[in-house]
Amino acid sequence: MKKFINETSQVENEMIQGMVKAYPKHLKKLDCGNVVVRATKKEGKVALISGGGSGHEPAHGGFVGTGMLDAAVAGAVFTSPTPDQILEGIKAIATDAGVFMVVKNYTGDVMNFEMAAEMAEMEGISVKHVVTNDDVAVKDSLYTVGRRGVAGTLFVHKIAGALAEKGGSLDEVQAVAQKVVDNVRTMGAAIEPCTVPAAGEPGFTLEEDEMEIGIGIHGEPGTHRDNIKTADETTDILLTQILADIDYSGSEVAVMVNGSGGTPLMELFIINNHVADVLAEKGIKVYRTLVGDYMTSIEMKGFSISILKLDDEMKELLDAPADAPAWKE
Amino acid sequence: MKKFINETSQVENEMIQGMVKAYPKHLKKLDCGNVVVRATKKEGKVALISGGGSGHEPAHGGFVGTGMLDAAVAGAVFTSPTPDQILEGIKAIATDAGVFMVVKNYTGDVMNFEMAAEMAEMEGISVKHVVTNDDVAVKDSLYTVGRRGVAGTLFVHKIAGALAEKGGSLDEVQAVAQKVVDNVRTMGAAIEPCTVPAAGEPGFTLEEDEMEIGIGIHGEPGTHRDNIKTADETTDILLTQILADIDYSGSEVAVMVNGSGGTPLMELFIINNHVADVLAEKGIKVYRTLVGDYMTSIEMKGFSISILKLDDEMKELLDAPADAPAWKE
Amino acid sequence: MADSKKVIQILRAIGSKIEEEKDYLTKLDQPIGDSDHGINMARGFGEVEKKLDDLADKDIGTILKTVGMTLVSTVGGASGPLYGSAFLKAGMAAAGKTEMNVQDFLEIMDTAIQAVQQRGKAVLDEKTMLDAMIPSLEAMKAEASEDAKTVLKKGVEAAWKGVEHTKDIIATKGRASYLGERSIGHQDPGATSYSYILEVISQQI
Amino acid sequence: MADSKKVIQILRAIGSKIEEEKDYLTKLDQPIGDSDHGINMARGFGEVEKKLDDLADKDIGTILKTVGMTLVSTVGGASGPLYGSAFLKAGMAAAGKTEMNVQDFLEIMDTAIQAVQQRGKAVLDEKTMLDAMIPSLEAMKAEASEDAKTVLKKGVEAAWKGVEHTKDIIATKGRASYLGERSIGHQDPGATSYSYILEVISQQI
Ligand SMILES: Nc1ncnc2c1ncn2[C@@H]1O[C@H](COP(=O)(O)OP(=O)(O)O)[C@@H](O)[C@H]1O
Ligand SMILES: Nc1ncnc2c1ncn2[C@@H]1O[C@H](COP(=O)(O)OP(=O)(O)O)[C@@H](O)[C@H]1O
Ligand SMILES: [Mg+2]
Ligand SMILES: [Mg+2]
Ligand SMILES: [Mg+2]
Ligand SMILES: [Mg+2]
Repeated sequence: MKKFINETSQVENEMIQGMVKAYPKHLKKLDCGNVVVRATKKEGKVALISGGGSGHEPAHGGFVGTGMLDAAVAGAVFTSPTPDQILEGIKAIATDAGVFMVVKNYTGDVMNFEMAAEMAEMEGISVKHVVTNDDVAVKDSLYTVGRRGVAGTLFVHKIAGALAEKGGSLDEVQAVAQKVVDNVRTMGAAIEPCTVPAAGEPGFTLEEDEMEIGIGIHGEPGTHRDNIKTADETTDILLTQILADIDYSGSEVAVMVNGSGGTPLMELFIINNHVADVLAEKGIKVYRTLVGDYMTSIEMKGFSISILKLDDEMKELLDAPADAPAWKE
Repeated sequence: MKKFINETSQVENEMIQGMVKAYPKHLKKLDCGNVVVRATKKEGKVALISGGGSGHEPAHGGFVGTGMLDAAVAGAVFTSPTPDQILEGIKAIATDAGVFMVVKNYTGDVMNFEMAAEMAEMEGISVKHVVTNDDVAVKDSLYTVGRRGVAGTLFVHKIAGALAEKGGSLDEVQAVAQKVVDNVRTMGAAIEPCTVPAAGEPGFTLEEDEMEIGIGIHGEPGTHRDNIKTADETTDILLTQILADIDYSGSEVAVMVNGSGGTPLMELFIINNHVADVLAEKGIKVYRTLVGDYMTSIEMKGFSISILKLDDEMKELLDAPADAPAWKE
Repeated sequence: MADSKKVIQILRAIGSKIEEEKDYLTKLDQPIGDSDHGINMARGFGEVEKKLDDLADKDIGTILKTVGMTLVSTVGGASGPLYGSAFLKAGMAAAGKTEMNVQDFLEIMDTAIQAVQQRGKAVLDEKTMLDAMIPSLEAMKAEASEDAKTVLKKGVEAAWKGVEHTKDIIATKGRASYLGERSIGHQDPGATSYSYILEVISQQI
Repeated sequence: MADSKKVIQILRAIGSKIEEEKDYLTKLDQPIGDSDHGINMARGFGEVEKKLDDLADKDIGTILKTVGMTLVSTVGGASGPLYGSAFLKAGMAAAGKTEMNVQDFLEIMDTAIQAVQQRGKAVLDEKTMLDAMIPSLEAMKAEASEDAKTVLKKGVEAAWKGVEHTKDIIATKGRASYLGERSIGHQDPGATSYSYILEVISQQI
């Protein structure tokens, strides 16, 4: 394992400290643990909290700021944060308008956030939440836990965050968050694995000519392994699945070409070149494009494509001012 | 070589196309080649142009926008652009106020930009330039070509770009650019190499327990190889060299912890945690910190630390509005 | 069967076992999960360890509740709320007790396993820890009139049989469910960690 | 020694040779550079190749100038302006000529190598292409009264000797200079590519 780290047990802690020290005007760390909140609390608005395991940087701490999140809770690498940690975050940001949780659909995340919400409710804080599940690599059926929440979650942070900042009520924030969840789909692929520092070994292995199609953001296996193909061919495989899941035809969309941490921007742009061409060909109008590392998997060499079908409300909120370390508008 | 690319000969072209398609409100590509200019030309101001080989994304195209560059010229991967290509860029952005070139100190870059400037002068365009040379891994002596220009170059783009946007004259822009060059120093390290697509093989190899100290942004060797150390120890080695080169004591500085493309943000934040601690201990006040991929080396796993000693003028210009894809203020 | 002191001794032994099997449990979590189950469990039981000295003179209920709270607040992931809820509810069932017999033990286990079912909304044959928990509990209940050693021996056997069975089935809960058919052939980490825990109890009493 | 047709034939042969040695030249650029010299040169001479058909009926000056312009605008890096300037200036020296003898050739080479010195501001022993160029030119001048074959044979020998010499010295110009002492032991790619070019000329005339 070759990494620029110190003690593996200190990775999450030092990472959060380094983030807060980089952006002292934006961020503050709670004393009680790896919870990042806005440097200046904004009263009177619905407060947004999200989080999950560490290893997805800049998610989630990088999206704390005006127009986006109020708090981000960072668990151990790839491990959901604990209820008491989430509760501390909720208590630090809670206002009379209530607290809204953006939770990615993983058994661990859902259970821990739910427990935290139960505890917060007992302390008189109203809490609502949305569960994101944009990953079309996984079947959504009544007999499974449904799709995974992946990079599309960022659109929920941005759009729900903007509505909260504008003074939307807890119900309104929940409604727009759910609308984003209903309209965003994502799929990814990877050619090199990532290594959880505490594990010391890659989470999976791929042959020199192999890639994993439909990879999860924790290195979870996807739909299948395939011979490594050209960027255009790989992009086609992902786009086909995404576009089959929602009818995007004739609509305006936001596109996110998200890097997994070890993928150079050069390759993300090459991918976006083809995404743009394919969507143009299909008559799907790209309203906004985001290219870069938003929801990573430590140093995994992979990427995902997210496509969000927009309406006027979502367009306005997507463009609304934001000032978080990793998203400025 | 595992990469998300198509034909290796199309890498630069598709990368630039993908970038321009991602940011159509910011960027436009010239028909004649891989030159990116602002989508809307701003008249009456000194026009800034920079560039170099491709493979440093988001540099340099990502820094074209209000308050920063007017044009970025992208050569083949790790290869300086050609004079005629640079000349096209100069002609596309030239105004009566003149054109200012930000050139990194490499024999190829210097010669190609100089030839382009000679050609532009023949067409009646006034051109001045600065050569950046912030890499303290390399000795600056009368008998060598001097230090390399690396990530500190971004501070020149930002600060000189802000002065140009405010209406500074060509001489004033040159003066402030030179002031940044005189006050910024950088040094980097790497634990995994990068592969130029057309070469198909890594530019260097490191053993499982080795790192290269003082690595260049094209994978050029640095001062020495060393056993891989903790992030804090590696950071100390780089900081010691940087802080020995300029007297920063008691001053305010801007810090950039720059990723080389394959380094996860997690590790960059861990590094920044220690940079912040060391500077605080030494009584050097951090005015601003930037953490992320600014000047990469394709997918190299490495990082650099840049420290810029600020004065009031540079502070104001660093904070001035900017709206480029990779730098918003 | 066991007093507070014994319970603490057992918890200490569980901690050692989990630490010992940390890498193996993490490895099991690789093909069908995210390679952290052993790390999560070891982090949690490591924290539990630190609290045991202060619990020496407490009743079994308080001990188990403290373990539950510690697991909830340090393990994270799916196993944190699951094992955490199990110990929390077990603690409630054992409230005030300073001794427990086989009957008490089986009731406490029943409550704990119900807590896992409630929190995780899973049933048998979904390739989770329940596939070791439920059969082991049933096996133990069937032998309830025997002595503690015999009861637990049956339970451990059934638990490991359940672990074996997880290899043959498709995961429909937890992270492994994303794999669908591809989850077949792999052993469930949570069922495995539970079986180690029961094994330690059986060895210690 | 050579007419326009011959010059074009030589340029074609240079293109093939560079393409053939592309990987080797790139490899030489790895330890002391950025692994692109062969790629740069092959890209440039590949473009030159495409223009040769249209140049068949032109004078040697025009041919060489076109080659120079093509190299300047396609090679990039350090070698682009250097080889580009060399051919551009060579073209000026050969302006109007449709035939050249050994004397002409040596004068043209002199001009070309001076152009490299002007553009790159380097001198002998800085571990650059000049370490093959300057000694080869001197060796050829010393034999100037001999026939073209003999002159070139001497030049090629001296060029390769110069290449060998680059292994022993520290680079003080170009990308390799960043290495200081660590550049010792490595052969200069630019000196090598020049020696191939001279070798092809010597074989073709
Ligand atoms: N809904 C559920 N009910 C019961 N057990 C579950 C459920 N979901 C997951 N598990 C158990 O949790 C284990 C995984 O735990 P762990 O790896 O620590 O958490 P995570 O999956 O969040 O990384 C699985 O092996 C399985 O036994
Ligand atoms: N100042 C200079 N004068 C003469 N030749 C030089 C100079 N700088 C570099 N060179 C030559 O250029 C060669 C490198 O060319 P190339 O790899 O194509 O360019 P770059 O170094 O920009 O990648 C070196 O091997 C050396 O022979
Ligand atoms: Mg986990
Ligand atoms: Mg080069
Ligand atoms: Mg797990
Ligand atoms: Mg080179």
